[in-house]
Amino acid sequence: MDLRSIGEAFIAWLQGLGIPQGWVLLINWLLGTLIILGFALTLALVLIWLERKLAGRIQDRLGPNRVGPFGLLQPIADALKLLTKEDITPADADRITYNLAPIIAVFHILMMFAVIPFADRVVGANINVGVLYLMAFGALGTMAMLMAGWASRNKYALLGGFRVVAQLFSYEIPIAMVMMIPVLLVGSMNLNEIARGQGSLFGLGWFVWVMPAAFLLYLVAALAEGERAPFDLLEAESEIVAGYNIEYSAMKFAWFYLAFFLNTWILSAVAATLFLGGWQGPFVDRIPALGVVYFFGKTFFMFFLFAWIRATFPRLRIDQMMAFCWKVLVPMSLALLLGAAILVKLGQQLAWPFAVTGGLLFVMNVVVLLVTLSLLGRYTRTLHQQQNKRLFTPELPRL
Amino acid sequence: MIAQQYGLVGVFALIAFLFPIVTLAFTWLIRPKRPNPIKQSTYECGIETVGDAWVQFRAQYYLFALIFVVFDLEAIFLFPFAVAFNKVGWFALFEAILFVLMLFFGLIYAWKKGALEWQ
Amino acid sequence: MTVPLSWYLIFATALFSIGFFGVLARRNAIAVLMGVELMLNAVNVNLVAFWRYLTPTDLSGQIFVVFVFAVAAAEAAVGLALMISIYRTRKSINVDELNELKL
Amino acid sequence: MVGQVLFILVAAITLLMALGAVVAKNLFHAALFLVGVFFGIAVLFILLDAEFLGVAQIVIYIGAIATLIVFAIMLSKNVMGKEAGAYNRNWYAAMAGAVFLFLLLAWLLLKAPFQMVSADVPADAITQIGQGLVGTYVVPFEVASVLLLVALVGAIMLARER
Repeated sequence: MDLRSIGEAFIAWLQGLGIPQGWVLLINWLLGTLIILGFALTLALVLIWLERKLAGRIQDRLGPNRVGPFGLLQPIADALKLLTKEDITPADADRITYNLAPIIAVFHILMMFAVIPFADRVVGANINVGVLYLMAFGALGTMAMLMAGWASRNKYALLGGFRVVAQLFSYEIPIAMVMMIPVLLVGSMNLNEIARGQGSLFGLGWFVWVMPAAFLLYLVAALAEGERAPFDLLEAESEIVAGYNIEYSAMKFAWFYLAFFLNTWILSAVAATLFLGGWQGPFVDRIPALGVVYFFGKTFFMFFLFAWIRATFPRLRIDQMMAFCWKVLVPMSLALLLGAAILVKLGQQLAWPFAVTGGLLFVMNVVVLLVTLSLLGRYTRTLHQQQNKRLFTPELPRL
Repeated sequence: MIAQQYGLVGVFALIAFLFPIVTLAFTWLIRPKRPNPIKQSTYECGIETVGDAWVQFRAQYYLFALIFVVFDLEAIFLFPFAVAFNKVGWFALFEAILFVLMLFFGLIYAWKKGALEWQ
Repeated sequence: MTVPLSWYLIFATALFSIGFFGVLARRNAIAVLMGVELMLNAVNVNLVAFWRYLTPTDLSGQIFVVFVFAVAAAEAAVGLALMISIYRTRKSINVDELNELKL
Repeated sequence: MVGQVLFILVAAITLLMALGAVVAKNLFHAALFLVGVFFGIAVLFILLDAEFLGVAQIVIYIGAIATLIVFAIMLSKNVMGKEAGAYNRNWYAAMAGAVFLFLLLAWLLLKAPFQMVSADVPADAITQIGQGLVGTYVVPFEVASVLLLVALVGAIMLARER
């Protein structure tokens, strides 16, 4: 059983019917689009239920439990409610921009599903610039938030929009640098190739083993990119009411809400693909259908991690958050990138076996992580001693 | 033809863009519409809005955007280098390190000048 | 390659002219800068089109566009910072009111 | 045939967006039109088989430059007023100049003979771009980093609140 061969058999069948090549391609693309989009939208409903249930369980509550078994039908009930609710547009709003913003918000996140490899070559568009493609549509999302914040013509919405864009901006840099590391190790930006490149050691040669610090850094930055706690300043109720989507109601709000959950899932899927081997796993070369199981297992594991963190941690202040990104994460990601590049090049020149290079990469990661943590610890300690109220503003080390 | 690989992306973009529009149009048909001035007023916790909402922002936001733009460009330069990494020699690696260090000096300058402080 | 090269060139020319009009006709300095960005994009379209139709096996055309990206971003960053700085002292960024350097 | 229809559609929409960007009275709307132009040009790059540039265009122009412009619009408050998008007194001369420039350049470009080469783009195009950046074009590559550093330092000097 191989999903890819089903698709190829379908194309061959269409060609056998005597349909011209162009139409076969078009039908193929259309079907692929509908399958992935249908999957994404169903997934959103499942994710909303899952996150609420998990948060409830972690915080010793029941979570949704009224509609259907285990509250499984709750998202559907919510969707129906949102569909039929009155939609309030502020009188001062800039109409066209106001209505365009939720559309762009959901558009940019759906577009990312087109390049995620669900199993070997089971991917909407197997393009060579997958990693950059994800960054590109992420950038479009910031535009949607700016539009929403500006068009609502509400001070809180505008402030929230600007804050969240400043946050997404800042955390995009360490994420880009860290995403470059798997690209560098594999020599391709194609997400499927990156997953394939982690097939050593019986399908377990994932990059998380050689670059654990990079993976942790991705995890932290992804929390901020996904606007999730402890980095969910855009919805800091006590400071700016609710963020850029404050003036949105009914279906338009639903689109922002849905985009938020799908964004978390995409970040999980990217983490799974870049660092946890994607569809790679034992026996996947013999039974390709196992790839889907591995991929979803890893992705939902990551999603569970994100939900866990969200349900557990308190929120940071915005100055702490920006300082943490630019003064800790960016230098750390640059150090990891350059260290990986130098070690891999050394390994190539001196023809080291893979195990030696991998071991040295691991040691380098641990060293970078420990240095960062010890510097951080020293500054928080000195700041505590100074009785400073600001817990976290690291300075440059005295050289 | 590389462009053909993007056929699905194109079809996908079209449908992913039309789908939310269609749903919004659909809800526009079925939902109740009873607007009144209070409902449509700007939401500020019940307090009357003072002045225009399009207020002036501090330059701090711009400084962050600025540093971001520079590092974003660095990423665009480094991604092709990362792809070609296995095919280039020591000299190229040295060049890339110089490139990164140059911008790292920029970051340190911004740090020293206090551009990274959120006030 | 069903699209003739000349179509791309005409498109880029039209885009360049629109940007040119924006640069000359707008009063606001930020709007002028938007016109400049349009012109730079038109140049990029031309570079890529020439690369694709004249030297598709030599990637120099694409590399050149990457450098244009860098120049465009640097220009936008410094230009907009300049405007913010001017706005702070003059409370206006209309180009026909900025005549500090006039004799 | 399909390529031609696609090109005409994308080009027409992009040019309309570009017109919107230079005529919109509200500067924020002009910036949004500009985003549309950038997106259209990214599509054209992909139609021209330059996939790396297509996505890089979105990352740089929409993600960075357009957002920078929006931030700058917000930072200068009365720019958002009604007058902001207005033209100066010489706009009709600018219009004539632009039309003249278009006709002149179009005439020149249509007359110029170009040596067409029909070959496929190499499969490892992105690798070649990377090799070119640190190989043949290593001096511009380093100069670009210096340019970005200088832009960063200069812009921080200018924009900082004192």
